Amino acid sequence: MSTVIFFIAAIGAITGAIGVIVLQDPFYSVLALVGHLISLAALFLLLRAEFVAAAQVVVYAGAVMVLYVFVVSYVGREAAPLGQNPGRGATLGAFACGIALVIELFIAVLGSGLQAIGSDGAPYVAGFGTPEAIGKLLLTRFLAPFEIASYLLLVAAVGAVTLARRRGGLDEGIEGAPPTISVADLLRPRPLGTGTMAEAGGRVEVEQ
Amino acid sequence: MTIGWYLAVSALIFAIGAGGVLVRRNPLVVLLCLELMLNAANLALIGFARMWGNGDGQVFALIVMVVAACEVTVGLGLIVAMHRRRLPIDVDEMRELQG
Amino acid sequence: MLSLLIWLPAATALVGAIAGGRRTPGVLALLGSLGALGMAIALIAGFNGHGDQLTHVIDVVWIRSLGVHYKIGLDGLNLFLVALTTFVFSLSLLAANRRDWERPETFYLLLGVAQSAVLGAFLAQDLALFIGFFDLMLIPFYLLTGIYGGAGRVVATTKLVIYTMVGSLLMLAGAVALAVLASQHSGQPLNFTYSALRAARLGGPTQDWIFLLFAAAFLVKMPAFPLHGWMPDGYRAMPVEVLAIFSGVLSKVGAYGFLAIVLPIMPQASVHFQTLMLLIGLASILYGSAMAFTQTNARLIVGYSSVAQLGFITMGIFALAPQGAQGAVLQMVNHGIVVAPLFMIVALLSARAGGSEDIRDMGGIAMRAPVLATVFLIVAFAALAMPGSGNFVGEVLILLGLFKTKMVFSIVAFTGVLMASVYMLRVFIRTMHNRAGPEVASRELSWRDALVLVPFLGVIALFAIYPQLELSRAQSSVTSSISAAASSAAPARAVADR
Amino acid sequence: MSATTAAWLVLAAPLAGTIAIGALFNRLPGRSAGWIGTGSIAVSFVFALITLYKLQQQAPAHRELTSTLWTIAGTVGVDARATILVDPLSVLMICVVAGVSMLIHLYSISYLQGDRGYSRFFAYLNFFVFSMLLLVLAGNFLLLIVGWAFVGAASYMLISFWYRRTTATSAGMKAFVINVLGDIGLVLGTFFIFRHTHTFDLLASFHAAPHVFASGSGDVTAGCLLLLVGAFAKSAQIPLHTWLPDAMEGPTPVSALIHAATMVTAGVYLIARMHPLFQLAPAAGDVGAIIGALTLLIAGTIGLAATDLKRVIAYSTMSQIGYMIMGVSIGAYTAGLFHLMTHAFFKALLFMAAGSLISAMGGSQSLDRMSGWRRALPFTFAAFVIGGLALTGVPPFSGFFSKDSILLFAAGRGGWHWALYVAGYLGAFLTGLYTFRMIFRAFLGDPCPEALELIDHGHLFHPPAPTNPANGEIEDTDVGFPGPDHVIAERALPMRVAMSVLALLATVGGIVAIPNTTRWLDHFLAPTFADSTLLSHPSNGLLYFGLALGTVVSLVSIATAYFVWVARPALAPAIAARARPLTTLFENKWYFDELIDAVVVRPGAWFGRFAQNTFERVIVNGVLIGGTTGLVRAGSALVRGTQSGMLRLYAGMMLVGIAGVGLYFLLQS
Repeated sequence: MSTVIFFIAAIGAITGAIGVIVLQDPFYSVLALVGHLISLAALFLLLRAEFVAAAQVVVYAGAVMVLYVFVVSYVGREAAPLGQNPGRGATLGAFACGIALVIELFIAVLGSGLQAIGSDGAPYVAGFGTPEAIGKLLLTRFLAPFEIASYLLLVAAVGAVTLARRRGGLDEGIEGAPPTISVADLLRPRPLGTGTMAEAGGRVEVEQ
Repeated sequence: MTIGWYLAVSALIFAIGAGGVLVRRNPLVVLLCLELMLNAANLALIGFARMWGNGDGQVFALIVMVVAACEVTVGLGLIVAMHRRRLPIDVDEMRELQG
Repeated sequence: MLSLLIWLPAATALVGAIAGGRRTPGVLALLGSLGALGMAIALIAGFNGHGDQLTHVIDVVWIRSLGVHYKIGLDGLNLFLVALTTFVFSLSLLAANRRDWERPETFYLLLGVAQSAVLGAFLAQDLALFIGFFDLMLIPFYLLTGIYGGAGRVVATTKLVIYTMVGSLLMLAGAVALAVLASQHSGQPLNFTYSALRAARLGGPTQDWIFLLFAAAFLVKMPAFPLHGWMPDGYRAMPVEVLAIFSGVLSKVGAYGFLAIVLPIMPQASVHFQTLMLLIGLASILYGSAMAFTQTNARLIVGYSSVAQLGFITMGIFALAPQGAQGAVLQMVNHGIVVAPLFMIVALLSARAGGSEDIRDMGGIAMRAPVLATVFLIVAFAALAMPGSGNFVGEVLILLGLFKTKMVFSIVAFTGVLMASVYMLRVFIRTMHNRAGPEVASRELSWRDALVLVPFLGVIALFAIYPQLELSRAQSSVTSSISAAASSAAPARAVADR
Repeated sequence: MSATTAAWLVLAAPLAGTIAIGALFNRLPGRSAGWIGTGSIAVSFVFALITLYKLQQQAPAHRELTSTLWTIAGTVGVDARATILVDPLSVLMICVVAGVSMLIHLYSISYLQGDRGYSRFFAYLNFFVFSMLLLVLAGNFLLLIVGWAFVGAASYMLISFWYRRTTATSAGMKAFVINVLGDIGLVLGTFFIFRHTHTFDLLASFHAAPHVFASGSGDVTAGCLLLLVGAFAKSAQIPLHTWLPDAMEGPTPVSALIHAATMVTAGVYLIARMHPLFQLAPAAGDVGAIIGALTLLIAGTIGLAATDLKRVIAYSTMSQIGYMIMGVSIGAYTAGLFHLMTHAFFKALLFMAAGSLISAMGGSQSLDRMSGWRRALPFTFAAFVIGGLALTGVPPFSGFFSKDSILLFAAGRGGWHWALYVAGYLGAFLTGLYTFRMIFRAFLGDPCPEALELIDHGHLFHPPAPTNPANGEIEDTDVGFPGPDHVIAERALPMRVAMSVLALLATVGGIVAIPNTTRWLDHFLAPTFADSTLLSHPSNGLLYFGLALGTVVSLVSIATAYFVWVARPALAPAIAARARPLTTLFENKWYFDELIDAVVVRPGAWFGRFAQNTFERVIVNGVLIGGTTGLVRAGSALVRGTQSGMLRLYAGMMLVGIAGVGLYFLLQS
């Protein structure tokens, strides 16, 4: 049974991956990726990673992909034709690269001499991969990475807001003054309407 | 199924993702390809976790997902910013940094 | 104490950069430099010149696997060079504060970092650390030349980068080879400190090629003939405050490197290449002087005169006699306190000659500027090593040392003294005296200019009257630093005499 | 107060004067700078006299006092200390220097009035006196060299005092460079001596010298010859004399003080001071004597042909210093210094009188334009005649005794020194000839227009526009050129006082050493030169023969001059025409300038041009820079090709790189 599921899921994942790179319309690429992710989640389940599989479906295939869909529709599909012409040489080169990579990885995996690769893995212990087990690990052994990852998320969110804000940019600066970037800029209060965090968060009212 | 199969699938997906990064010119799709590669890595991580019966690999996978999410937000933010500035959404057109 | 001394300028400059504003960065950088100067003066006052031991040593293992130590220490050799550095930097910063710079935070931050790096290079007692500081100090100057330079700054920066980088890389290679071979030779673990490298005596041929690598780096830095190709463009392009520092302080790092690193660690090679180095020194003197009296750009005249002066210093070091080395150290300090005000005066002159630095466009500037003329005259006399100036004592010691070991070189080198009087007086007369040039609008030194120049005059006078201040403190360190080379030179000479 | 303390104060007074005048240069009203300058020298002179008095209180054997204030450079075997040496020689010198300087300062108070650089002039002049005193008091080679160079610098600054005259600045530069050459000779000579004595202290060197040097050994001879180079450069001896005539570009008091009375005689002092060394190097002494004799003859001949009033006196100075150098080189130390002293009096007097005459001429210095000034400037005429008689050596003027004592000593040495004796009297004849040629041409005959203006209208001639007498360029009277009141002549009281005192001294100065009568100078200097081994014992007969010969030669020369330039005015051009080659040679100053130009200046300039145009361009910029930059450029082009900005290419390269690294590890395992 598990073999059948494995093959179905594996074929789904690979097909989805190929779909991502082959389909011309980015919207369909995103959809292909969603399919790929769900297949992958099935593989995770087979590997007894329940929590990761759930997270994969909920966070990845759900939230992140929604973001993609938003952006694709925001940016519009006029960008799509641009991506159509990768060039023959590039395609061939990429293909060769991919093949070479696969061969190398296969050699690495198969030639690694790890006996366990040929097995089904360690004997199953009850509770492996459950949210409880993962949660314990995250809050004990991997507390620091966990916290750092959360900060990373925060920084990324702030960064994304700064990048995508409506007004001003790095190279426009204050009118008349030469463009300057220095450490000091971060600490200096800036005039209104130049796209500060405070504005973005709505804490400061900008008079239009 | 033995772990080797999972690793083989992981390798295939990784290679496909890598090829996609090389082939596609739309930054959105390039980002998707990066996701593919990250997921391939995740699969391998979880496969190894299963192999040793150790939860560490799964935690790693989770953290990779977090990193991927960060990357996506920043990447998409960049694309939106480019779009705002009416810049072409094409990685080959963005080459001001050439030497 | 020494760590504070090293890092204070960079730290205050950083604070200034963060604080921002048009004036604050400059003032803070100046304060940091003055603080360092105060500490240097305190160190001089408290320095006990007896014995050649390092004082105020800080020795922390930095990179254990590579044997790199964060080892800094003060001895008679670097004591006054540190003081010179802080002094010239302080006054150049003072001078820089009179002008408005674009992006002042960047400017002063770079200068602060540069000062810390130079101080570090002088105080380092570990070869890897020295090289780190040596390269670190070049970066701010590339940027300062590239960003704040005048016409032709791109070419100048390129040449500067290429020359100094090639030199640095050669030195790095030499240093690694030196440490590795030394550790193999002695069986000790890898160790980059001077003391460890000194203790491991390498074989002659090994020393020879490592010596050449080091010599290349230091000669480029000085600059010495024929490796001075970057100098004319670089000197023309740098802002004058930066140039004063570059010529006054950075060129000394090369000479200091010979004295502190090359001679003690590679004594046999130093003896082996003594004649070559003396020839380079002599060629620098003659060539620099000849160029100086054919140039018409006032800056370049001063620049080429530095080439000649550093030729003297090189010759003093490679006289391999205690007098020569003492003279060389004294001359390093003297040259620094003379050449920096010279460049500043050239800037003042050019401001009075419609912005031109060509001496053909000047003339008669003394008319309404008697004080400026007097200041220039005094500095020029000091620069040409007029007896009664500290430079003269330095030159006499150099030539005396040389006279004892290599008499012919000494006698030929005296022509450099004569030529110095020709080109210095030439530039003085053509700018200050004679009929006024068409664009010349003579006006007196302003108080703010005087504030910068007067301390220089004071120190020139101090060293003119009492060079012993430096000589007595440097004596034991200098003698011990050249003793290895001198003693291996002596038997060779004895054989030759027979 | 001990003698040494007084000597330090001798030094301190002019230095304080310099600093005071220099610091307050633009706040000093009227002529106060001049009075401060003169006052400080007067204080110095008083202390010099105190030093003299205190020294005389010591027993003759203990009249060599030293005093050290601090160590200038005392390290690794070098002992340069700020030491002064007070002995009869230096005390004689400080008295002469301070005394003559005081009078010339006094003269300058009026002479320079109205000049826009008035304070600067006195600051320089005081600095010069300080330097000169330092030079003569120095008890250490290094300090001696410092004083030696300082007087050179002061001389430069004062020659170029009117610094907008290009003639003045180039003359200053020439003087300075030749003086630096002399400094180098001095330093190198010192090195040769230091090499064996291992000390820079003068007395210690002298004491050590006989033990470490064999008489006539190579090093001591080389050292002394190099010291002679220094002395020749400073004292304008052939072939390093060309700067002195040009130095007449300076204001006349400067010529009087520096280029006649004091600085140029430093070479004489040097040889006298170094006599313990020179006695070990007889060859060096011979060279000095020969050069001195040559100079006195050659300078005399040029003086005959020169037409510039100040230059005639300058050549005369060279010639007279030739006597002194000759004297001290053969061991006639007392006589040489005696002549130095009397020469200081009468030559300073001559220059002052010349200054008075030149300003009455409205700045012109050409003898061709002067005539008939006797009635217009009687005081100047008197001063000129007294100076001229003393210079020519007419008894009983001071020059008579001093010159004859040198020649007498030469005769006493015998041997080839007789040649020096003959040259000396030949030179004395030339001296009378050119001196009175100058006096007769300027003061006798029909008054020139400038003189007529003074006689008829009672006021001095003012030129319509100030010009440079050397090349006729139009000038203004602002700073850097002579001031508007520069036309002063002999009217001012300070000038008259200074000239009168000097005239008196020039007349009676010989009294300190009249042969067989007064031996004050001999006794006074005896402690210094007691160890001299170069002795001369001329007979009394020789002495009286010499005195008679000197009298005859001087009187005959004056008579000849009168005959040629006054009684038969047509004779001079005729002689000049008959001896054309000789005249040309004299008028062109024996082509020394051209020789130096061809041997030193041109090759130097050529080398400079070669370095700049050819070497720097081809080797340094072409090969060294071109080569390295070419390499770097090619390398960077190679690397830059990969930096296409193509994101996908970068990604591909990264992949290939990672795969390569992976492959490496695979192959390793």
